[in-house]
Amino acid sequence: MNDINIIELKNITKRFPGVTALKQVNLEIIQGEVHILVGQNGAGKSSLVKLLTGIYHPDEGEIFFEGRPYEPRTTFDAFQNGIRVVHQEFNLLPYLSVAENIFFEKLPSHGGLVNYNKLYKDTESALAKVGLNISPKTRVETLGVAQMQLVEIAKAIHNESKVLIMDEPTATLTPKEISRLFEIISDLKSKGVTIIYISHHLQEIYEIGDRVTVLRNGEWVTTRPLKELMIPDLVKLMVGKEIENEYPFDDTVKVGEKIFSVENLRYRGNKHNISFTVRAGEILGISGLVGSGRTETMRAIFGADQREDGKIFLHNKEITIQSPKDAVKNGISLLTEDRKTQGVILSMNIAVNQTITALEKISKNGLLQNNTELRESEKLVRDIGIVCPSINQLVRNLSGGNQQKVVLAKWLFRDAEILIFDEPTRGIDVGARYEIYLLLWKLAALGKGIIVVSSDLDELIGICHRILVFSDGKITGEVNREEFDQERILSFAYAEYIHQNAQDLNHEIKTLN
Amino acid sequence: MKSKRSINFILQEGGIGLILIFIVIIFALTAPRFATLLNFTNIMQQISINTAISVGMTFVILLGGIDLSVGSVLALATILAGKVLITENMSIPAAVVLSALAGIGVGMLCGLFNGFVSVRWKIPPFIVTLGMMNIARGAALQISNSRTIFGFPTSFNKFGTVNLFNVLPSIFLIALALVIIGHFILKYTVFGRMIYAIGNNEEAVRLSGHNTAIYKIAAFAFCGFTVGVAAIMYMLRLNIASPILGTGFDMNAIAATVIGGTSMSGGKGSMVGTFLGACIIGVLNNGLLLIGLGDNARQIVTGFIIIFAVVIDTYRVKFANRTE
Amino acid sequence: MKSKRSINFILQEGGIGLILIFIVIIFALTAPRFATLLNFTNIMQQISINTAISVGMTFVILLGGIDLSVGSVLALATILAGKVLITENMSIPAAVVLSALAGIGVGMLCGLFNGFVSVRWKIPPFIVTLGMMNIARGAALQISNSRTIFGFPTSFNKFGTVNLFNVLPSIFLIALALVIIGHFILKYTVFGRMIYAIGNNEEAVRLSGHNTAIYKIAAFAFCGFTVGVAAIMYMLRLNIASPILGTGFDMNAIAATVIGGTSMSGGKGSMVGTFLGACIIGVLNNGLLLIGLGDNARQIVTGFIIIFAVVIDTYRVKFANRTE
Amino acid sequence: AQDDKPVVGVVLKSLANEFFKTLQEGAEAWAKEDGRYTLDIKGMNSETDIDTQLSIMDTFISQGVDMIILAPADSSALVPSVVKAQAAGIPVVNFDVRLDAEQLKANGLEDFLFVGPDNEEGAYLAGMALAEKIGEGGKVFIIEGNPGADNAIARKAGFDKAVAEGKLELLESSTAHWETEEANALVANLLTKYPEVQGIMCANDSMVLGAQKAVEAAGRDDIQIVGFDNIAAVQDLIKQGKALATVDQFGADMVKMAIEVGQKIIDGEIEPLGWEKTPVKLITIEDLE
Ligand SMILES: Nc1ncnc2c1ncn2[C@@H]1O[C@H](COP(=O)(O)OP(=O)(O)OP(=O)(O)O)[C@@H](O)[C@H]1O
Ligand SMILES: Nc1ncnc2c1ncn2[C@@H]1O[C@H](COP(=O)(O)OP(=O)(O)OP(=O)(O)O)[C@@H](O)[C@H]1O
Ligand SMILES: [Mg+2]
Ligand SMILES: [Mg+2]
Repeated sequence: MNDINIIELKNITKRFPGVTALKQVNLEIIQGEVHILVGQNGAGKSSLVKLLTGIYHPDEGEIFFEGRPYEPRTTFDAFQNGIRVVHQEFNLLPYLSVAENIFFEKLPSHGGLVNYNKLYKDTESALAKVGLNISPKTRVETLGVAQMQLVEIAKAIHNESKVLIMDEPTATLTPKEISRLFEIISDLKSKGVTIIYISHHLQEIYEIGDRVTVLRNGEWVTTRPLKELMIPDLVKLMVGKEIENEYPFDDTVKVGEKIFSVENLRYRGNKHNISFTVRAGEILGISGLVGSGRTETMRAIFGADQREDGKIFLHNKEITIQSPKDAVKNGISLLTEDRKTQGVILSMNIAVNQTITALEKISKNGLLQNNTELRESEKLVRDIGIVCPSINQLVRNLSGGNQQKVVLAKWLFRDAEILIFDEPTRGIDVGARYEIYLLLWKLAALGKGIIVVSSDLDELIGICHRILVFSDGKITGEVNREEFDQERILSFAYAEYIHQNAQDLNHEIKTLN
Repeated sequence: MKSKRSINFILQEGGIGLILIFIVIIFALTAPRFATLLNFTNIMQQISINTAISVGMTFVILLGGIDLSVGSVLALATILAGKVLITENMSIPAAVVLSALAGIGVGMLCGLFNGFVSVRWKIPPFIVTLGMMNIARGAALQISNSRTIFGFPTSFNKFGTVNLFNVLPSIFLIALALVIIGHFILKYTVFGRMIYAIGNNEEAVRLSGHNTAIYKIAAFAFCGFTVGVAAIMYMLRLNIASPILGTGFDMNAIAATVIGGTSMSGGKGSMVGTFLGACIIGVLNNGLLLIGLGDNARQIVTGFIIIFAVVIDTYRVKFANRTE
Repeated sequence: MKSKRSINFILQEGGIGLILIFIVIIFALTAPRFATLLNFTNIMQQISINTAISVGMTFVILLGGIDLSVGSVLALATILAGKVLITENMSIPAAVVLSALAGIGVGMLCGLFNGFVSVRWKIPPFIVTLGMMNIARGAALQISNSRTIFGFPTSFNKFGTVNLFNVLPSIFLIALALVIIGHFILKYTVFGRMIYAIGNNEEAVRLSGHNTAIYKIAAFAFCGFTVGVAAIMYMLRLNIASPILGTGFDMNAIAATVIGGTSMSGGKGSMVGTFLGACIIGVLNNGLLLIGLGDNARQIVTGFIIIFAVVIDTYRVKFANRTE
Repeated sequence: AQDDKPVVGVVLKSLANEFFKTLQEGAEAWAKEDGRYTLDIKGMNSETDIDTQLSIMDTFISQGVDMIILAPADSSALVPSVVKAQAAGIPVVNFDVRLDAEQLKANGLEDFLFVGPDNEEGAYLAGMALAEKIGEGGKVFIIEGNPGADNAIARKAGFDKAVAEGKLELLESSTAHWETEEANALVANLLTKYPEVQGIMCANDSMVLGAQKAVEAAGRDDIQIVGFDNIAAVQDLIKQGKALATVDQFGADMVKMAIEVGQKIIDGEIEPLGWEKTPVKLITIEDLE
């Protein structure tokens, strides 16, 4: 390898009110490598990306791009230099079509007129590349989170670029999409594109990474060839201490009687009925591919969307749930998958976000008790380990992972009996994830019923008593802890799609291995 | 499959059109002389100016903005155009052309001001255009010395009463041309798509390297342009220029746009919808008058129908979604 | 540290207040008789009604809504309250109490209607309140037969001219009470918290297990309540009830709210800001007249100052952020 | 039976305006008693709503009414409509606000008949009443109507004439757009600016209500106010001595006269030319006792 540095950061410092996001960071990115960036939530990874793309500007230090000083003032400057990015948070246009979203940086046009034929044709190929099988005319607001993520990726890769930065692109993807993404990455790499890749999924980075940089508290810790560092080493460097077991499984927790069950539930647009039960103290995992209907099912249970059919029982008594309010009143909570639009209130502070699920706890006769709120909120911040200058910080100014922790906190604040978590660890670092698993166990030990929907199969296998597998809107499998097995679960996940299309299956299986 | 699709299209895109047709049928059955060619000509004449303004308003609202100054700016534009038009010692064609340029020019300038100030200092368009509403009105009164201007060339005045095929009023054709231009821009040009994109998520558009300021200013200027054209239409129709006209034009244009399905928070809507919205308002005004309702009853009923039309529309959208 | 913090507070929260003070100083130096106690009493009297309406408007706008019906509803409320007040064979205290209840009650009912319809059928508040604007106006004209109602009990009329300590007009005190109540609700109650939260991200609030509909309807009803109170204030101040009053009240109230820093898209703003916004509008009207500007010049200058005040405000916010 | 009676289309300005409401009711009462005509009275929601007036004209023309009597919202803009109606064989009688002479001339209707009051004369009467009361050198305000509105312009001219003739000192002339609340604020502010003021001339009675309250709130009982329209609320003020005078234009009689003149035109008795003046009368406390 002739090591030319395509990007160099020299003594970069970036401060925000109350936080120094990056402190005197030095970093060199070698031309053509896949450079992995890891670090705890709030370590400064996204800030670094934003410095490179002209969204933030460094308070101190210099950046060099291809040997020349590089001071992007806007994202456009970055584009013009050939730097593209998939941000951690989506930046899509909900009411416009997928095609326009992918291409609106530069719509194919002639004399100011949009060339729709070309637009849709180009979009089809861009979508095919990321394996998203939808019409280019689909409006983005109708897509699921994972699909949106794929649209974002398609948007970033359809253009030629020298450097492609991906900030947690796989947080919501299932193995199918992830393996497709990795193919794309190696393809780009073979064309000489430099890639900066941020992820909290430490297993996956070994499939693609060349070198890794660890950030901690805004400081550079190390940059090494990935081969030299195994996961435990990485974790230690990131967290500052060792975590022996990534997935704590507590077999002292007794699984009790059935407390919650869903019978013949059918969400709008689905042909199948869904039934399952949850027992006290049980952590039930829900697995499946993107679009398999997990989120829809949970939303239907929670009353977030209307149900077509079905009954819900708590303690063997039927309960009526027409709205989230009914659900919450009956002791059911749902941590939604899309935190930005459904989870947090970005322009309000941490305290408000955390306490909104149980305002009665911080108010008397409709009057807010500020001291109580302060106390409760600070306690939650401590318990969950939210990195922030104070509880008055706006959620908008938190790092992605810390925003996710705020969402968790708000549901912990409400003592529900049945807690449904849809992608609870999305964007959360290993250290904090461990803390969250411990929290789940604490809840289980209290006899609550817990449902975890996750696209991270290792996570489900690591912490669940039982896993249900969804496939195309149907439960195709149920596996108990003793029988947990990756292949088996995946085959359930594909079950319904196999019937549908044998050809597709071949493709899927190929990409899977 | 295909027929289901086209039903869906009618339900989704043409929903407000169905409501319009429904209203027209009701009036045709109940209001004497409603369903006559002459009356339709009347209605077209009456909705022309609001339609023209609504075309520009749609651009601004699609961006998530609003323009409260359209009525005052229209008045100011008629005053300037009117002054030019009655200038002595000028050939009539020259006067007409210069007058149109003056009217449209001042409209665009006001629009540019609105756009520039709101973009440059990131001020809510509501405030800027509220300010402009006062500025333009004051200027119109000052320049005209509070007097109506009239005495335009006869040929000019005549043109305003011409009906193509004896049915389509000339100014309606101008309004229709604006609708078509507006529709075309929104649907088929990069500028149009940018309007939607900015209305959806300005930050995202900015981050992908576009200069959103230019597009926003252009949208306000376009709105000013349509107001300028509407000013000339007004002069053609009423043969006067007046500093006090145009109160309520802003609400009417916003109403047409919103009834037509454009979201006040931007990013969603269509020019066809806006046109249908303007038609609904015009047909209501006309039909309720013909039915013979008293003034107060007319006003009350208008209020209910405005609400009702949009309520119906939400049911339609729900139904349309279900049949997908 | 502490002093820097308080400077920051003044800059961020009190920014529009600084602009108000600045305007007041300018007028005090340039306008004869501006800086007299008598004149301040005048100004307070003049801003009272707008302030009262703006309190409710702030709630609605914080939710991302708008209420265009306030002017008409105010007229309707005065008519009903006025009719009750001049009922014969009733003791004056009873008539006054019933009249106030009638006025406030009809205001709240109209607000409830606005809220309910817009929430139940997910209709833009712009449309619903535009409808209500027509409905209430038509009803007011019908009920009053287009006549001004007068001849209220003398004691009632007197109360409207009472000034506490010879300085604070009674209706200003009522307005101030509404501001304080509004401020208190927004800052210290669950209801207020919900208003902000819904204005920022309604879906997230709904998914946190709240019935957002109730809060939204309540906010509109509260707005109707303040309009009802404003109707009584109007009757106290002018001793008449009239079906044609209140045009332009909507724009004035929205302007006060937005100048005061409340975001039209909801979620951001404060009652104190709204009050200061109303003060700025009132001081401008008064000061520009005292300076001796003519009608047209006054209108033009008002337009510029409205824009200018908000422009300055953006610079202030920038500066405040920088000093942090 | 009613069907063979001639239909008279009456186009009014805003029926929200008390003056027109009174006029409408008076006209209806007269028509019922008289029995010769069927009246079809239509108004608009706002005084400046030229559009609605135009469509009312269109409606009447297409209905083929026998006669139209018109109180135009704009003196120029309605002229083409009048031409259209005449061309359709419907005689039009212009009342209340006079159509613009030049515009009429341009449309071949020189010296077109007008039935109505002399707004300028009325305002002059009110202004002179004020001048007599406060005497030469008295200091006054004029509170104008909507700038650009025809009757506002005429009334202002009448007030100005009275100011000149009565040798008054005009401190300020400003508009309150016909509105009570605005007049109230305006007068309150003007009182601050010119505490020496002695009289206020308001272009309509709604503004008198606001002006009077401002005077009262300022604790002044030495200021005389005159208005225009003779609405009940102002009569009440005059009776209490809180306003000096107003002007009545006898709206109902105006309609009656317009219809009768129209009938004469139809019968070929007169040419539709000239100004058929309707009375304006100063109303003071003596008239109300
Ligand atoms: N606009 C901002 N205003 C204030 N603080 C900010 C802002 N942006 C980032 N921060 C802070 O800077 C720190 C670094 O944030 P950053 O988003 O870079 O973290 P990250 O490493 O990407 O974390 P995650 O893994 O959670 O995404 C955090 O403490 C965050 O709260
Ligand atoms: N790759 C794809 N191609 C075509 N359609 C898809 C694809 N992914 C998802 N969909 C469709 O989009 C709908 C919603 O997608 P979304 O990602 O929200 O699915 P979900 O069932 O909620 O997800 P998950 O199981 O990932 O939580 C699904 O009903 C599915 O039919
Ligand atoms: Mg991040
Ligand atoms: Mg999902």
